[in-house]
Amino acid sequence: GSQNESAPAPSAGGSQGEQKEVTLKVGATPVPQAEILKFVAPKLKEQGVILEVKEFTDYVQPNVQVNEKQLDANFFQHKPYLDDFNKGQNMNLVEVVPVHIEPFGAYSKKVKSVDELADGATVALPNDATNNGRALALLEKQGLIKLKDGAGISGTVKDIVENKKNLQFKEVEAAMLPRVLDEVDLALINTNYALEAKLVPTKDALFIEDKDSPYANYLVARPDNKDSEAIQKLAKELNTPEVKKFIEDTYKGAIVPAF
Amino acid sequence: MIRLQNLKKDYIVKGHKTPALRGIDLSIEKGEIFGIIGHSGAGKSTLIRCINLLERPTAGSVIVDGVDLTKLDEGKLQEQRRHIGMIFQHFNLLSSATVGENVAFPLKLAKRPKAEIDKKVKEMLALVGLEQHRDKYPAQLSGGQKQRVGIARALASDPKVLLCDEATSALDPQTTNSILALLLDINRKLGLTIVLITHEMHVIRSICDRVGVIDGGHIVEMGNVLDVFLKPQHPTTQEFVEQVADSSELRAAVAHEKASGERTILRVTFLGEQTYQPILFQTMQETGTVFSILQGTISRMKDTPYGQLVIELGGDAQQNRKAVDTLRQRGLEVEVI
Amino acid sequence: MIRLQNLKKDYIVKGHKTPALRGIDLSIEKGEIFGIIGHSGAGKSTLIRCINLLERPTAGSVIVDGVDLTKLDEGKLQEQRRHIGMIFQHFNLLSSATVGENVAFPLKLAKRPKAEIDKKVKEMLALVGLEQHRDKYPAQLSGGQKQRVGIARALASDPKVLLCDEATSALDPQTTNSILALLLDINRKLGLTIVLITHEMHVIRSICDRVGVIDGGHIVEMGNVLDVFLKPQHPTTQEFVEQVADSSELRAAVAHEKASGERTILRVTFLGEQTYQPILFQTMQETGTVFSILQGTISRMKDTPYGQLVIELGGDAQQNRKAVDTLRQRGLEVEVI
Amino acid sequence: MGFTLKNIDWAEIWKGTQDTLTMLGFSTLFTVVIGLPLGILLFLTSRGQLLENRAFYSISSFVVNVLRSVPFIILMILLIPVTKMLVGTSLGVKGSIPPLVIGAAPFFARLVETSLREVDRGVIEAAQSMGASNWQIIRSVLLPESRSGLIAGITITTVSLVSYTAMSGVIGGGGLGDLAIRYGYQRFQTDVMVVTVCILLVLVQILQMVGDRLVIKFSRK
Amino acid sequence: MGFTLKNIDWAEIWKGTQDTLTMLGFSTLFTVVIGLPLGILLFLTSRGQLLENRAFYSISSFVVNVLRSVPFIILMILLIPVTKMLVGTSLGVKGSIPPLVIGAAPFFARLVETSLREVDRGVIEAAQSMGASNWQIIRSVLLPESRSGLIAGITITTVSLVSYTAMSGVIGGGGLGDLAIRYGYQRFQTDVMVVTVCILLVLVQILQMVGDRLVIKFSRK
Ligand SMILES: Nc1ncnc2c1ncn2[C@@H]1O[C@H](COP(=O)(O)OP(=O)(O)OP(=O)(O)O)[C@@H](O)[C@H]1O
Ligand SMILES: Nc1ncnc2c1ncn2[C@@H]1O[C@H](COP(=O)(O)OP(=O)(O)OP(=O)(O)O)[C@@H](O)[C@H]1O
Ligand SMILES: [Mg+2]
Ligand SMILES: [Mg+2]
Repeated sequence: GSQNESAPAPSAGGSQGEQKEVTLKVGATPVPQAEILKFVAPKLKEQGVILEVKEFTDYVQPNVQVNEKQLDANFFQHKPYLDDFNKGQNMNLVEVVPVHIEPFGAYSKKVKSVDELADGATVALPNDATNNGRALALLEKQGLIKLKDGAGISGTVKDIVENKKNLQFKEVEAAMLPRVLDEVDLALINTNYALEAKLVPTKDALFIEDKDSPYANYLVARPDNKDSEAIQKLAKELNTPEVKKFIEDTYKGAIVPAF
Repeated sequence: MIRLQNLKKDYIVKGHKTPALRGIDLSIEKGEIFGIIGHSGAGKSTLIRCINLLERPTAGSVIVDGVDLTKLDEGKLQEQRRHIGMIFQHFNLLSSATVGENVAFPLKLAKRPKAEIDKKVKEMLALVGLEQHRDKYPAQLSGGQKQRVGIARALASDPKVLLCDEATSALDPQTTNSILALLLDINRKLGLTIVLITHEMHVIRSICDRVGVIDGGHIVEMGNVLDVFLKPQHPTTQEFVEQVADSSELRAAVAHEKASGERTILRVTFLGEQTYQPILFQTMQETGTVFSILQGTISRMKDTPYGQLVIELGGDAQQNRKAVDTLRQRGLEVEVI
Repeated sequence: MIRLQNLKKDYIVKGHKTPALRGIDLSIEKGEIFGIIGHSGAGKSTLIRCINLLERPTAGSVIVDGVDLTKLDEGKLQEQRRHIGMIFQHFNLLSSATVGENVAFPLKLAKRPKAEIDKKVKEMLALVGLEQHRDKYPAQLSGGQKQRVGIARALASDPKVLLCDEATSALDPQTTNSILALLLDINRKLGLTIVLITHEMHVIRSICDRVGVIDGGHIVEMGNVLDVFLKPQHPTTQEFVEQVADSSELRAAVAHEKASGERTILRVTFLGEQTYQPILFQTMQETGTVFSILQGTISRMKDTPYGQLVIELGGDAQQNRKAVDTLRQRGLEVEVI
Repeated sequence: MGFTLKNIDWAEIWKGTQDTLTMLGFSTLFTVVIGLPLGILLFLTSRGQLLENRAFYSISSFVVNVLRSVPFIILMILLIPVTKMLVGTSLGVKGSIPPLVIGAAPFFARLVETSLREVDRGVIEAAQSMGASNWQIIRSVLLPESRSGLIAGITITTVSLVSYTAMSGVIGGGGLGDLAIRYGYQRFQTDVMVVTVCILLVLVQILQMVGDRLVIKFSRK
Repeated sequence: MGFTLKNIDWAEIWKGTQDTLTMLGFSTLFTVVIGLPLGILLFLTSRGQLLENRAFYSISSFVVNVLRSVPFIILMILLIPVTKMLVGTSLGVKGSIPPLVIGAAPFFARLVETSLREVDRGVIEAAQSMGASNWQIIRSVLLPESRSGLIAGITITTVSLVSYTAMSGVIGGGGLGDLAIRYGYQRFQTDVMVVTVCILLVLVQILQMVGDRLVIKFSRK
């Protein structure tokens, strides 16, 4: 968090009311990011910041558009993804504040524990770049597979160097995972989707990322506007106790605040 | 074989009922060749299309071979239609099939064995003189060739009834005659019943037994070809028949002779044996009358010789009267114009 | 007006060149009505379609009104075509346009003012007798009505040259005659040049000045209608002409008379003024010969009366010979069969 | 578990409907405006036709194929610069129209080509014989004669566009399809899915009915 | 920055190509198998046709419209039970074929309907006058006479399927389009995008060329 730094913007007095309203365009994935943003929107409005939430179901466009100034900020990614993206695209988007963590979990309707996984069991993974590597990393952590050194966040099935149980991987769209849970032996599901599908991460997951996961979701902006008054107001509002309570109440532990 | 009872057909044009047939009663015997004539738009095609129910009549019944087609269900109607061949005014060939395949089409529909189909197709194509065009597609044929394919197709399935809608209108006289000879032949050998629309009087003359005249959706005259041709009653029929006798020419011929003063012009009609006898000459000779022929034809109607001459008599009034009387006594029909 | 030089057209059928025209040389004067006859598939349509280059000839040149069309670029060709009307064997009407719109079509293409178009359309529809069908679509017309729309459309744009491909083949005799009269009228008043394909001899007879006979892609005979009709040289022409004279009938008539023993049969041809004179009668009377007419026609060819009678003489050998001689002396053409 | 409409935000549904209609209206309009001439050109330059031109046909056919074979989402991304140039933004309803048009126009062009091929050659020849210019043949023969086929083609294209608009969610296009995906698919709110799909269905039914009526009305065969 | 092929895993590309071809082959096959009869029924039961049947037409037209208006991704979800029943899984290449077919068949059916409407009534009447059964009319008249239009329709549908297969990535369908989206688009491996799109393009060009050839070959007008 960097809530106390203030931008040297001339018009940015402490006073409210008379000043001109600013509109912030923020790209976000629907759950929980957009919902969190919508939760803080009324308070920002009081401070003269109109929050315009653009929902995306895609993980590339929000970054591209922030970079091209079509958006002012976005809120959908964790730092490893951002770093990777910046590197790959020669961009230098910057994280502003972390908001929450969506712990990634493994679910099954066929087995009760990892040990029961049979040889050649099918495992469903999300197929998007953000989550694919993360799911594999979680599997590696459980000792189910071994990945090439340095595979990191952008690891793919191709980077698997050891697969003792001879797991068969099915890569599908993230939101599809709960829907095909019946058909596979194990599915690694983003918490937001698990929630939507009425799975209870804390109870149903065979294993789940722990709280110190590096995958906290950040509000992301450009270097030239990260310190602007409006962005800072947003950043500040995202890390209030009210938000913490909102997250805890709404998502019942499946999503945890990262501040 | 075919009986139409109070047949009516209305078309809907822009929401208005426009009648095309206004109550047709017609009965055609087995083995008969029935001709239909009438002006363009009189309702001929509509009538013939009602016979195999391609056009559902608005009212009335269509009885073919003892069966009322309007009362049949789909399947039975199809069964009946297999025995009714049709030659269309606009050919209606399958554009995606070759000439050979078009002719084979009704046979394939009737599920005849392949060998039989091949044989029949060959035979039919030979009859209409298209052996060499067997593998062409309709788009590569001339108008007359298309029409001949349509004829071959209609005959291929050995129908009991043949409906011809202007079947020879795109053909040159020789081809027409050979097709007519073919039809007559089949009619005689196999008792094929033929209903034939045409506007060519000589087609009617050559092969029809009876003829019906349609005008404005009514049959205005019907009878043996000879009777209708020689004693047309209805104005439309008279027009048609006169056209053959070329009344306009007559008028010109008459006008031409005007100069020569006092004149008697007769239309003399011969029929059957008389036609070839020197009755006219002898009569004139006996009565001492000079005559010249202004216009006319000596020809035959199907099997009957007939003749119609317009002659001008050159004698004095009395001679002329005598000549007319003598001609009449000798059984000729004479009309003084 | 139209000059075709060594015109050739090959079609490609299944990869093989099949010639349809094999070198046509033809020259048609301005204001002339030129008829084309020939068997089905002879190449008539192909020839006429080459005149306005709807069919690009494989070789040869097409000169219309002094301009070699084969050498023109797209735009110039379009310009020229506006002066060449065409009536198609298969009508080729716009199915999406009403009768009125079809007739207006060439005028719209020529960008004539709306009022003029309306007037012209009304006039043309009246001429072909379709006033009442102005708002129907082609699919709602009878065959003959469609053809009349095609005629009205071709004439609407006041062309200098009119190409007719079987323009009256779907029409009844009265309608045909009125159309022919119309064509003749325009031809006389405005000097319209007409090229006319037909298989109806009486069309040729009624309005053509000259006629060409096509057979197998060649012009095998060409000349004044009278000459060609009365003295056909090529077998195909003879067939056509005989067909008019109905040789089959003649054969029947001759066979019929066989019984009567010794006989002389003549074909006598009259032409012009002679036709209406009582030459035949007088000669027979003078020579004391009895005669009967077996078959024949007295009629007119465009403006010239003509006649051809097949007669049987009933005198003795000497009388008959005398009669033949006398007829010949009096200028008739006599052929002993 | 009864089916309730608890998740439905009618204001949002209404907004989505408006967005869908806007996208549909404009993209159909421009698809026809671009696809029709393209289809005519494809037809005219193809083998045996009026303006036969092997080279031109190959090139335009290639371009059409490029646009048709690229997955729509990729097309949308690739077109971002073009889109920005054309409508000023690559986002939202506005930004989704150019990719929709560019995706659908080539498709419609193929339908046009197919329809025109059904026009009777004889009628074209008749117009040629009257000295019609190519432009006149297009306007007064090809288009009217294939009218019912063209209308059927427009109907087919518009209905396809309805399901395409759903994909515009990727660039925040919005609309009903996007709502269905975002709520129905991603948030498992079955009620939103059902409602949006029903509205889409009604829309499509109306389009189809109007299309069918016009086809029959203009059918002269 | 030169363009290199450093990210290309040719084995994967080859696998993607095979997957695409498999999906395309089967889905085209079944699309035709289902869409053709459906299109014929739509045509026959529509107004003024052989089997005119207002009720049947309305219902089948409605079903076709339902399937066409639902966004493809939602269709895929809704169809999961059906897909599992049909092919045993709703995942991968196999699982993507049913939704592809069910998405494309109604579309193809509309194209078929449009093509059949162009068949000359006179020829149908000729067959009727010879006592052809409806089935015979379909097989021996409607299909052969509209052959070139149908082939054009199959070409259009197949090419559309190519871009649809890309969407099957959602259920792990794989194939080139999915590679293009996952690697080319999401992971910014431009080389993968270029290569996959090029292969798609070649594929589409071949399809189109074969289609065009057949259309001309079977065109008898
Ligand atoms: N497009 C074509 N492709 C191949 N052959 C053709 C084509 N058009 C015509 N033919 C052939 O060329 C010959 C001449 O045809 P054309 O249409 O000129 O005949 P026509 O004299 O007009 O006959 P009809 O009196 O029957 O109309 C015919 O044998 C015909 O089969
Ligand atoms: N489908 C239709 N819809 C409306 N009117 C029609 C239809 N078919 C024919 N008619 C009209 O019905 C009348 C009779 O047409 P029909 O085709 O029976 O004439 P026809 O005697 O065969 O003439 P032709 O000798 O010119 O072929 C015509 O006036 C025609 O315009
Ligand atoms: Mg008729
Ligand atoms: Mg011809």
